[in-house]
Amino acid sequence: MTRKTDTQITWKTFSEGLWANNPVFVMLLGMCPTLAVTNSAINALAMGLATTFVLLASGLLVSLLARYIPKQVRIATYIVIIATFVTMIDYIIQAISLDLYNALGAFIQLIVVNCIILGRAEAYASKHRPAKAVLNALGMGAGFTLALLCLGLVREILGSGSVFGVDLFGPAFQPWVIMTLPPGGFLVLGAWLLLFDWFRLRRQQKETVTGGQSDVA
Amino acid sequence: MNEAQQAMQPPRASSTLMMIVLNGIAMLAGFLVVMTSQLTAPRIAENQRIAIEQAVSKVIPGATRHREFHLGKDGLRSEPGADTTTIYAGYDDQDHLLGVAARAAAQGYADMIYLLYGYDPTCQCIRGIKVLKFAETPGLGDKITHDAAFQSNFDALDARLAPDGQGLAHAIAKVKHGTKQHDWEIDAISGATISSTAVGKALNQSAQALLPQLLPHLQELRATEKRP
Amino acid sequence: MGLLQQLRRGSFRHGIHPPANKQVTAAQPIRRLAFAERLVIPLGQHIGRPSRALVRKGQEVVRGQPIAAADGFVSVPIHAPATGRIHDIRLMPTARGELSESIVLDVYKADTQEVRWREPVAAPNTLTPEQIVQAVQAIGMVGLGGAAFPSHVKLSPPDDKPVDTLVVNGCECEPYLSCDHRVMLERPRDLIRGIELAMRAAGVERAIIGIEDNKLDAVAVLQDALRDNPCIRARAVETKYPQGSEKMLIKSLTGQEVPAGGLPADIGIIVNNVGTLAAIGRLLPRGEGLTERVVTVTGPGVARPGNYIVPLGTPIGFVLQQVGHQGTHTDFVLGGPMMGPSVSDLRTPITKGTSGLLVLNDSEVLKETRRIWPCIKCGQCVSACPMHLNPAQLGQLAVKREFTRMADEYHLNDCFECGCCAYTCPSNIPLVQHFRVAKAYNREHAA
Amino acid sequence: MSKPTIELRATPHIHAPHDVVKIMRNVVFASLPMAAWSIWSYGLSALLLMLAVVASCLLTERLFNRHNNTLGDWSTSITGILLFLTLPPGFPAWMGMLAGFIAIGMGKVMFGGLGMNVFNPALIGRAFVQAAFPVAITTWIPAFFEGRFTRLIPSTLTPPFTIPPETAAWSQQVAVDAFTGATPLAVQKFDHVAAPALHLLTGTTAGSLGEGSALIILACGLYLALRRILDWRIPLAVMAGTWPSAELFHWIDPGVYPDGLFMLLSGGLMPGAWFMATDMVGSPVTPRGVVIYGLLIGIVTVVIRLFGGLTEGVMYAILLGNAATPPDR
Amino acid sequence: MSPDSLTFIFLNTVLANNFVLAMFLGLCPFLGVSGRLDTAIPMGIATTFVMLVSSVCAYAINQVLVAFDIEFLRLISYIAIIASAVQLVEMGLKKYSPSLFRSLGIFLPLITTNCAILGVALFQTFRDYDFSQSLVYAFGAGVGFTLAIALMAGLREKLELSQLPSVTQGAALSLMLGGMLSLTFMGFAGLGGGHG
Ligand SMILES: Cc1cc2nc3c(=O)[nH]c(=O)nc-3n(C[C@H](O)[C@H](O)[C@H](O)COP(=O)(O)O)c2cc1C
Ligand SMILES: Cc1cc2nc3c(=O)[nH]c(=O)nc-3n(C[C@H](O)[C@H](O)[C@H](O)COP(=O)(O)O)c2cc1C
Ligand SMILES: Cc1cc2nc3c(=O)[nH]c(=O)nc-3n(C[C@H](O)[C@H](O)[C@H](O)COP(=O)(O)O)c2cc1C
Ligand SMILES: Cc1cc2nc3c(=O)[nH]c(=O)nc-3n(C[C@H](O)[C@H](O)[C@H](O)CO)c2cc1C
Ligand code: SF4
Ligand code: SF4
Ligand code: SF4
Ligand code: SF4
Ligand code: FES
Repeated sequence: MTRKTDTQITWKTFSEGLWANNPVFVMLLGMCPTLAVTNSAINALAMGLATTFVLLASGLLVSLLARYIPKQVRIATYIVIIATFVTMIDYIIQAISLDLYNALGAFIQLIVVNCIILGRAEAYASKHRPAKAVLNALGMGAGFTLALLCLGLVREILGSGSVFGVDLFGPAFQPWVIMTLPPGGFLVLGAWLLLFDWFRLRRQQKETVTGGQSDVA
Repeated sequence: MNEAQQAMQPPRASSTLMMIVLNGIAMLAGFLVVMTSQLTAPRIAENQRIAIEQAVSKVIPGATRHREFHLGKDGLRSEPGADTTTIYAGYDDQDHLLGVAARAAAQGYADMIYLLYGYDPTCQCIRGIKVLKFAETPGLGDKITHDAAFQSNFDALDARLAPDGQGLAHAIAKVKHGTKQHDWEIDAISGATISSTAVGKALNQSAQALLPQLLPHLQELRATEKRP
Repeated sequence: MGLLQQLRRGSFRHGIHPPANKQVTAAQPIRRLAFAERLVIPLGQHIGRPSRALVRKGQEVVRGQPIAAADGFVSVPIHAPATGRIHDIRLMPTARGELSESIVLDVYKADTQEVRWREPVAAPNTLTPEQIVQAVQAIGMVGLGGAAFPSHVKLSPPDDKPVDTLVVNGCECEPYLSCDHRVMLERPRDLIRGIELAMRAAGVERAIIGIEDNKLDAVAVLQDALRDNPCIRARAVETKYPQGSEKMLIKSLTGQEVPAGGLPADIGIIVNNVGTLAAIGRLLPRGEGLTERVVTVTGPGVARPGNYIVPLGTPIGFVLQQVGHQGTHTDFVLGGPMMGPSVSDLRTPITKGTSGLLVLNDSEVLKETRRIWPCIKCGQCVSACPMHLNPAQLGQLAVKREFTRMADEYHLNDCFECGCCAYTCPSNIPLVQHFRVAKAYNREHAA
Repeated sequence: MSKPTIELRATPHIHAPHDVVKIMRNVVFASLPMAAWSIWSYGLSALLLMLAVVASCLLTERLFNRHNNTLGDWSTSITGILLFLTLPPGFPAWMGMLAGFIAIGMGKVMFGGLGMNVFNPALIGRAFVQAAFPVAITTWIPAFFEGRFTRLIPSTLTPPFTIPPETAAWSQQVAVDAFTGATPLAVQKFDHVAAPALHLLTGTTAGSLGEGSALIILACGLYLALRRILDWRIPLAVMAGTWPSAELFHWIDPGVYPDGLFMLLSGGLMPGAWFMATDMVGSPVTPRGVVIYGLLIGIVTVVIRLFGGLTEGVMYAILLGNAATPPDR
Repeated sequence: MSPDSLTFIFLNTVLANNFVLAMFLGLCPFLGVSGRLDTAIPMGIATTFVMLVSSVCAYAINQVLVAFDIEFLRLISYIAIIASAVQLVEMGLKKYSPSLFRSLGIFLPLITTNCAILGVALFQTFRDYDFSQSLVYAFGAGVGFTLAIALMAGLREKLELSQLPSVTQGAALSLMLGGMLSLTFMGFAGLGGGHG
């Protein structure tokens, strides 16, 4: 395991996870919590923050300890570390609000298996200095939270007519119940991805000025 | 993922350093977890208590405090046992027993519906329900939590025991919307018949089983009245 | 295609019912067409090795004289279709699409054009099977049904595959064509003689003539002629394309199935077209070579449609001139509309395998210029395919150029390009074309 | 003789007379009697809803498919009409238009348009609004209400994005005697009273716009089957899956479970079997596959109707059938 | 049907509360390994198998945790035990049934850490299922997962031959398909529930 020598901390260290390698929109990781708990913005935010906390704490610890952890038990150790922080945040959320805890359900505990966290610990934190690891984890967490919010906001606005529980349109509004149901999760994320793909294609088409090739065969 | 596989294999290089590190991490993990659980335990217990108190005061109108009991075949206990049911006795400021709250559950439209209901021994009726946990459809099934007309079913839902004391005189049952005639019937929410049925079913099942067991011990609950 | 019907008449499953369009030509007797000034005789008219030219540029030949010799067993000689002078031996366009080595013959206008060259033969009923096979090759016989496979090869089955049945293919299932029909009506004696010769050659006891039930008059004529011949039977089968395909016909007549990728000989059957056998019956006893054939010239674009005896090598341009044709958008088809190739060059000659010349003009051609839609998975092609393939899936795979998957998983090679699928496809997908491309690609990449 | 253009063509040189456009046009024609019956039963509101849904489908197709003209193939109109027929009368027009948008946009164009979709577009549209607006889609209006040709059902013209007004009281007020707003399936499921077959055949019961008269549906379906436009095996297999399984449960407990005939004639089974399960794009191509597909739809329908939370299961059964249609063979 | 009965638990987990389509568990393999039917189905079977193994392990370990009143170690011990159990199973398979290992083995390490597996363990604990209920629950979850992933793979294989618009060629399509499947499975909501 070669420790990266460049210690330069750049904006990219942080922003990578925010956009270019957004864990949800680009890497399609951690799909389960992404879809399961985003039926309201507050749940999305809570889940995002909880995950960020675990990312951050485990990233820091892994980065600190990486050089002492034998190769053979690396992953097992990471899992134990992650599980520890997840258990902590699980209790913390219970202490903050039972309602929130009930809304997020088992998905807090399922952060343990969220591929983002193990992936980051393994691919980044173990190879970088603590400061960098923390910053990168922060970026990833922010990117994850941002993506969850994107979903949570759409689903809450359409599904309940509110944002963070604040009623937007008054009592006449007809909520789109589907948005709070499972299919809504799939469809909203699918729609976001479609939108991004569409923008990307448009940009590409503008860049390479080819004959107006039609999308639909 | 391949490394996961590798990592699980018995360590080849068994160095003392490795043992130290592993033990260290395990200890650190244990420490962190125990610490958190210790630190948060009081808050969590308080949260739970508040939640229960709120629920109890909703289903037993007027109750300001409650005590938890565990009802088993051999009577009331203060510690839960293998076959006990948890009940909450609700008291007013003067420590008069106002009613007893218990949990009930039945399969609803999407998943189980969990309820707390309050039984008033004076009128021998159910005085209120609170839905604790459910996954019914917003706009339809979730009306059981807030639909005023539906909730009014439980202002005084007849739960008298049959003369032999072995069950309810009249089974609690939901009827089609707008056809309620008796005090022991629940007027279903139109468009959410299934959720309404589930509520009825849960209450009936729980009351049929619990009340015959509970009533002989009412005195004991009252006996605690004078105690602070 | 009720089950009852199938039991009564014998048939196969799937297939299609295109309009037959045979009435006009089937009702008229066979006529003779004049000789063109110049005939083009490709050396490769049959399946197998092309013949070897025996003549030189400038040489005079008489009608019936061999002008090319068989090159090996799976090959046949070619006889001069007319008396005249060899103009040249060069590459000429043919129905197969590519240019191929052909003998170009200038016809003597003034000649009576009688057959002037015959091989002396013994009385047919004294010939041994080997001698018949030899004679069949010597007269240059190939399958006239379309495939142009040398007939003597079929008649000499290998020892390890004994045959017991001769199936005579009188279905003529392609729309528009009626040459076999007329041959059966007008030359039943020749046909029966040919069948008997073929049976002796191949050593089979039994022959069945299968005729689609839209030609019951032919069935009647043959049954009448066969009254005292218990070994040969004429039977009607359902009118349905591609009843004439040998596998389908065998299924309809005998109920047997030719194994996938196998030949009829694998189940003891040989199949010959009625035209082929009638020609054998007529030519072999006289020792005459195959110099002409009956061709159905028809289609909406033809002024005087009918069945014509056409000297081999006659350019289609000449035929069309004789019968008259009209139309501003024309599709010239050699053979029937389901399987015959389009030709664009009017110099293309009629060859041994040409059973028809079909002229489709504006009304038909423009109708075919239809929009191609995506496959709507209607399954029409699946219920049409006589080989029980899944053309829809094959077609979609072809678009994605998954050619090897087509062959490996979807039996592409069982497809014999009958065109039923493309005929029925409501989306007008050129399925057969896709399959040809795929097969060609696979052949190329097989090595 | 002027020199003709010689066309070189691939075999076969002739083609069957049908094509996609003709097939689709015929389906449109065959579905019009059902639409007409629904308009006869529910009046102006039905007409308006139909126009809104079809227009929304066509506009969506146009919006996403600007490059090649795909409106001419009628298939979009079929989607629109069939979608309309699955909606309840009095369904707000804006919700209908949303359903049309989803049906074409998500159910069809997203997959590449005609022939490429894997699910039945109309049913995707329906399933979406069913999950989005469960109240509106289970609000029934009695058929043949008074003055249906002069006034609209109050919920039809609900302003976009708002909750439609309650129609229960209004329904009672205008209902002709003997016509109630509860669907036969709901009445059966919750009260165990099966509507007589005659009422179901002639369509004097409440329900979705297209499930009125089983007789008309049957006639339209038969017309298409006889013209070989739809695969007759599919509706037969669907019914062959429905009837025996329903009879089985009826035999087990006649008091709770209805008989097979009721199952066949009630709800959306008839239009589903004849018009929606038969959409070839989502159904298998081989005869054997088609039979399995049909049986699956029939059985799943019965299971959902008898044991599920919903009164009707045809739509979900067909979508499941679409999903289970294997990729080949 | 009683909500505690084994039949109900099974049907409910397979259809109405399908692990993937209604509970959002196991989405990574659902989206990632559903390209072809002939990998999706072994993946499903392997997952079912691992679910059963982890259900048994979780049930056992939970008894211990409750007995010693150390529930705060639940998550850590579950994940460790499941991972090692799967590892053991994998090694056992390799040794005693190499053919089975070849068809399922490659999936096992992938499965170890996914939410569906841990989900089975956690949910059966939350729901206080007894041993047989837990087993049926795990089996139902596995069958439901297999069903969902097989349907998805079938659809995606079919779409491979379509001419998809370029916008919908990526993961978006998989999600949309998942949404539509999920919509379809909504038809099973309330299955066996208290109607009538
Ligand atoms: C998306 C959707 C969600 C539903 N959710 C519920 C529900 O939460 N509770 C319920 O009882 N019925 C629910 N239903 C079932 C129907 O509303 C059902 O027809 C109704 O319960 C029948 O009752 P009724 O006879 O009172 O109209 C739902 C239906 C749909 C389509
Ligand atoms: C699709 C298809 C249709 C055919 N139809 C006929 C037919 O109607 N009549 C016929 O004699 N041969 C037909 N054939 C050719 C036969 O399969 C077989 O090759 C021929 O009868 C052999 O006789 P021959 O060698 O004497 O020509 C058809 C072949 C195919 C592939
Ligand atoms: C539980 C599980 C987790 C996975 N996680 C990842 C992942 O983190 N990153 C990834 O690229 N693929 C992931 N995959 C997808 C497969 O590994 C996929 O087959 C592989 O990425 C294909 O890569 P290749 O086409 O480059 O061989 C996962 C699959 C499963 C079943
Ligand atoms: C017999 C038949 C039934 C059809 N049923 C439907 C249907 O239920 N829903 C639909 O959207 N389109 C239907 N269509 C139209 C068409 O197939 C549909 O728009 C395609 O699915 C779009 O690719 C049908 C077409 C035919 C020929
Ligand atoms: S394409 Fe037709 S004529 Fe040619 S070999 Fe095949 S079956 Fe015979
Ligand atoms: S030309 Fe070929 S396909 Fe046509 S009738 Fe003759 S043998 Fe049959
Ligand atoms: S052309 Fe090939 S695939 Fe098409 S119907 Fe004929 S045999 Fe079948
Ligand atoms: S007939 Fe054409 S449209 Fe129909 S399934 Fe076959 S290829 Fe597809
Ligand atoms: S987040 Fe659920 S399987 Fe990956």
